[in-house]
Amino acid sequence: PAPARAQDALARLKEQGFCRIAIANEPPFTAVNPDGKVSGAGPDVARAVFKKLGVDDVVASISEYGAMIPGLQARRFDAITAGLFMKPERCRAVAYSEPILCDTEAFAVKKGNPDKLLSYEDVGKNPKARIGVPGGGVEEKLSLAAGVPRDRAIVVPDGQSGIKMLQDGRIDVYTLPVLSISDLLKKANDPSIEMVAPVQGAPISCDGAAFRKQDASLRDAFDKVLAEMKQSGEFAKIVEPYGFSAAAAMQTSREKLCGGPN
Amino acid sequence: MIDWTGYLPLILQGAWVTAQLTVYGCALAFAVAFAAGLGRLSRHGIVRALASVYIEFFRGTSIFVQLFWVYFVLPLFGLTLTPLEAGVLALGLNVGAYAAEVVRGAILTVPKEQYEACTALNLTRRQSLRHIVLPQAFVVMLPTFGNNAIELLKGTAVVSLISLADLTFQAQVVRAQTGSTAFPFLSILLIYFLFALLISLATRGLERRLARGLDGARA
Amino acid sequence: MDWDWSFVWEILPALLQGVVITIKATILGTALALVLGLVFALLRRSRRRAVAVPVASLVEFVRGTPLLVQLYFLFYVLPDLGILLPPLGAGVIGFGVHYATYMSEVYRAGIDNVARGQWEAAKACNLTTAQTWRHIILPQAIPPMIPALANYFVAMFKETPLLSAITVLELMNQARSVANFNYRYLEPMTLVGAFFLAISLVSVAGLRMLERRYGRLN
Amino acid sequence: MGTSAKQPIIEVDRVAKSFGPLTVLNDLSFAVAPGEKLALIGPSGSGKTTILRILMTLETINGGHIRIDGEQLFHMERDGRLLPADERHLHRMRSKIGMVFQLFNLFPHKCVLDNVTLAPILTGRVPRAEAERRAMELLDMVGLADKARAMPAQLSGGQKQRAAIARALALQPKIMLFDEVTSALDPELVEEVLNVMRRLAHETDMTMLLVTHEMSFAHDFADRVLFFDRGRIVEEGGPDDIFRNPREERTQAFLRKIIAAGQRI
Amino acid sequence: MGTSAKQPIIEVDRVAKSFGPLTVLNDLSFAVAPGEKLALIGPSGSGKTTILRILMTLETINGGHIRIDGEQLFHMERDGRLLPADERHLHRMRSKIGMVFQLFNLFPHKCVLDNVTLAPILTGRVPRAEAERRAMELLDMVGLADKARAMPAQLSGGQKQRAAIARALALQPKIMLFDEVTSALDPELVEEVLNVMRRLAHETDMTMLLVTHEMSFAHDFADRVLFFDRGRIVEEGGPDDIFRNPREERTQAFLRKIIAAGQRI
Ligand SMILES: Nc1ncnc2c1ncn2[C@@H]1O[C@H](COP(=O)(O)OP(=O)(O)OP(=O)(O)O)[C@@H](O)[C@H]1O
Ligand SMILES: Nc1ncnc2c1ncn2[C@@H]1O[C@H](COP(=O)(O)OP(=O)(O)OP(=O)(O)O)[C@@H](O)[C@H]1O
Ligand SMILES: [Mg+2]
Ligand SMILES: [Mg+2]
Repeated sequence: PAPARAQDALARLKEQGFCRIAIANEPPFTAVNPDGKVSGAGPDVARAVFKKLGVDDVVASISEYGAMIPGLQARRFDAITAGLFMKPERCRAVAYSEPILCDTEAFAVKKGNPDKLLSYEDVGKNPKARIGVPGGGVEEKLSLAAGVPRDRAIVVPDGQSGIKMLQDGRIDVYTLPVLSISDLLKKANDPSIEMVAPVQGAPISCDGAAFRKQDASLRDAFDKVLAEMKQSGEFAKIVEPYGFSAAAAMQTSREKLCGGPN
Repeated sequence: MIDWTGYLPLILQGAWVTAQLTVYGCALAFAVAFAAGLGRLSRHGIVRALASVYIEFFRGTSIFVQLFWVYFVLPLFGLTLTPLEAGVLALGLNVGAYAAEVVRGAILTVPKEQYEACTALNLTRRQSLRHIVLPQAFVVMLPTFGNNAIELLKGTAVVSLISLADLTFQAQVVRAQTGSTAFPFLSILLIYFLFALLISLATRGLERRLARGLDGARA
Repeated sequence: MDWDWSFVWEILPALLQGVVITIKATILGTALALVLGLVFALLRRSRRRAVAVPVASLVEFVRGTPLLVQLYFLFYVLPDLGILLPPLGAGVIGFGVHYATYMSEVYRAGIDNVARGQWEAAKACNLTTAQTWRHIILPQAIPPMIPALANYFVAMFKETPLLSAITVLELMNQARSVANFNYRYLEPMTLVGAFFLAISLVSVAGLRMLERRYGRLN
Repeated sequence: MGTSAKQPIIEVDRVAKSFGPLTVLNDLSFAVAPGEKLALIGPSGSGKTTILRILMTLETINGGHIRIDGEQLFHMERDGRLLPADERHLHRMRSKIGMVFQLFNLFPHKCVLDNVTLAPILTGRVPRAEAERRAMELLDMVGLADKARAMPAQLSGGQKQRAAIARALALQPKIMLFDEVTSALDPELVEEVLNVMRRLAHETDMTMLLVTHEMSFAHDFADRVLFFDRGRIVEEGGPDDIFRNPREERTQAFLRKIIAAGQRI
Repeated sequence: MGTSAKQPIIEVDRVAKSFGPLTVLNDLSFAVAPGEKLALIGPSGSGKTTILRILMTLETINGGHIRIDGEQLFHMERDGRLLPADERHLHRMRSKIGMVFQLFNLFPHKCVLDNVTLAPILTGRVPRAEAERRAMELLDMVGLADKARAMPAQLSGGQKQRAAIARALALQPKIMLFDEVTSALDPELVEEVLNVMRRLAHETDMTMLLVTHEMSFAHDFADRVLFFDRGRIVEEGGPDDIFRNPREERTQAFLRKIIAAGQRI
């Protein structure tokens, strides 16, 4: 039986005992362990917050960035905790929590950066440079906005594919947040590729947990617990082992990143 | 490089999900195929029309459109299915439409003379269908049903796109975690092929059993 | 969300580019499948088991595994073996080989459909094997195959969205890109759906016509 | 209407039948007395099969009336008005008639015994044991008792046709229709089927209608012969009249051709 | 080896043929003189069709030898050794033999004239105009001159079979094989085909082998009759001997059955 509309979203989650979250499988933001268990900084924070809210567990669906917001609206998940960076347009589509994971952009390039690609503009200006971007991710927008034409901004389904395509010479540069690129390069363990970080002119972006607009009350409850955890240092204990800076997240706010109240 | 054997259980979990999708999907497809296939041969215009619309729609649009529709659009009408349910529904209805044509075609291969013999023996329509037509048509359907089931099995890979943790999906996960590309893809290709082999062996075995009486030379 | 016509006009050029790629992939894939399918069918008929058996196994393997995974394989694994295909090239080869296995069955059925008596009559007329194929078997075998072959052409069309998985900017991928970029899914996805529906309605009519004209393989 | 002893069991009354533009039966009338053995002969395409198929309700008619046992076949009398027959009426009428086909039309997925018992069990609601007992009697009569468990594909043509005859008899119809029951058989196998038919003709009082191209058999079998041409009865009479002294030019020409082709009459 | 007037045109020498476990021909030997008209009769399954198909190289043999016109059919003599025949050898041997099938096997996508001219044009390298002139003569002979442009599907069975005969004759083979050429025809259409065959038999000096179940026709047609049973020749002789005074029990039984089934001999 479908829960009554008027019913509070949090009460509903408590009743079902878990919260359905969308993740991207992009370590260290989100990850799936060999045993199938979901981890990564985003889900770990969400799990801790929800536990304090009385929701015992999170159940994750892996999804492409572009499919997360439609999936949330289609009630496929209750929240997105995937490193989906806050952007004014996104803030109009979903209700974000306060910032959680902050990072800036990096490039993975061939050893020695033969094309001397340091910024998105460099890619746009070089007529032969092809850049791999996550479909629907911030990096795709940054590239297009910097003048990279559509047919040189190649949508790559996942990080592993991006590195593989770089190794195979299908693309000349692959861009993701710094921590993601460094994680990928560590796994690839390939001396022929290296990282350029941060990308010149790229903004520092932060994600938050994203909820449906109708579930603003759930978002508010989430924010309250998150603030307490930031205060107590518990937050830092979760994110810093993954390489994220807790201070960066605490220095900025949703209002700043969304360019207005959300 | 990380040792990928640790991820074998993940692949096997995916194989289990793929097996479930295939079995449930086939069950749904089978049921729908008989309903629609017989419906298309019905004496009642309305039943015929309904069956035709179903068949043409699901054969006409691709499995992607149907899957995305079931997964993203149905919830807007208040029906939220789990990814497994959505996958079974889309695959079952899609393959069912193709199999319905197999049912219809097989029934039409039963010669007119068999119906006439039924009339001459004063059997009712229902009795003729049940005792004479369907048993003969089923033997004709079986090999194609086997192919339909394999098509359905292959269709399950597309379900990975709606984030159901099937074989293909788990291969991607393993790839993301380990950086190995060849191992996960080769191993799932083999697993899919084993499943396909299993399906065709099963249909062939069943076929042989059913055809035994029909073929004098072998009996 | 409300339907926004100005947004439709804005994204139409991008979608049309996708349509061009989709059509190109389908036509190239079909051409490859038509040729390879005939090759498979003839090799499978070969009296030499050393030829027939491996070809038959290859065909069974390709038919038993998903096209999506085959595309991944061509795109991501082959480069390790030193074969780097461009995305569209990998797609065309994947589609061509996959559908060739279906089309080889059509060829086989079409050829078997010609009554055995025709081979015998040709022998009694003392025609050579080549003359028998050219004047007796193929002229009778090909017309009934046309609808079934056309059917696979249409099926391939409907499956082109798979190419997005290997970064080909076909229609579906284009639509997803513009949708992601603008956070508007309604218009692009509806247009894609309408396009595929239109294609399939036209093709159903076309297939009916072909079937009326050439009959159907049994 | 009841049945009386003198009433014909079959009355065909100005029946017309066409397939699209092709008129196959044209104002056809004849009657058959109970127990009579009737042979229908005539050139290919003259409508012999068609009239048998009509009597078995495998075809409908375009005009005229047919009465079986005094009752309308394709019509129902309700409140003094004639309505088209519904499925229930046809079902009841068919129980009086059995038919044996040129190509046997056995059910290939059932053994001989099941072929024979199927209809009695389903239609006549005879218990299986009883149905099988009666079926074995019939199979014995047609000389197939040892083939009861064989599948049709394992039988020769002549055996198949004898099984088909047993199957039709199992429903105990008043009227039996035979359409060229030997013409699909190898010449060597014809005799075993004709022997069964001769016994049937002489030992039972069933009404029988027989279409055949075997003139000598028609001669031995029939009480009366109808010669068909282009959907009409051109000539009728006792077998000796028709075969030895045909009156009509068309009948004479037909018999000449048949003899030229090597048949003995 | 050359041919001499007295040498048989066909020599079948201890030929064996089996299909899997089933032995169909068993040590079969016979010879045919040039110009001879031979009828092969016998019960169903006795191997009559099989030996014709072997002569036409539609089947291979498992043992024995066949010589046509003095030359080995399935073997080639090279440097005194016998090798299996290759396709070229078979091609050359086939040019001496024509066959007419029970089911006609006309090429359905070609008109009657093209059916007849196809082989001469392709095989005999006869110019089209010349091939068509000769084809028209043949069609005239079988009474089909007016159907030259008709497609096979538009013809009756008898017309189809006459067209098939014309097609086989167009290659001017020395030997013609006929396999039950009338048994797929309606009785009324049999005569037109038999008439053509009678003319062929009497007016040409081709060697002819005929398999038939029409005993009276075999009697009229043949110089000599072979009676087959279970892959062997049980009895042979002139038609009067075989049909009027069969010596063997098996032949007598076969003919009794045929007569009982209504055939005149
Ligand atoms: N279902 C049908 N549709 C169209 N025409 C038909 C159909 N059934 C029979 N006919 C035609 O009706 C005519 C009479 O056919 P019918 O089978 O009754 O002849 P018949 O006397 O039994 O001939 P035969 O001796 O060849 O069996 C033929 O011209 C036949 O082609
Ligand atoms: N291709 C084949 N495969 C297996 N068995 C065959 C094949 N062709 C013929 N036979 C068998 O060989 C035997 C002889 O057949 P054949 O056709 O020569 O007989 P026939 O004398 O022509 O009989 P009929 O008078 O019925 O035509 C039969 O038992 C038949 O079933
Ligand atoms: Mg008839
Ligand atoms: Mg034969």
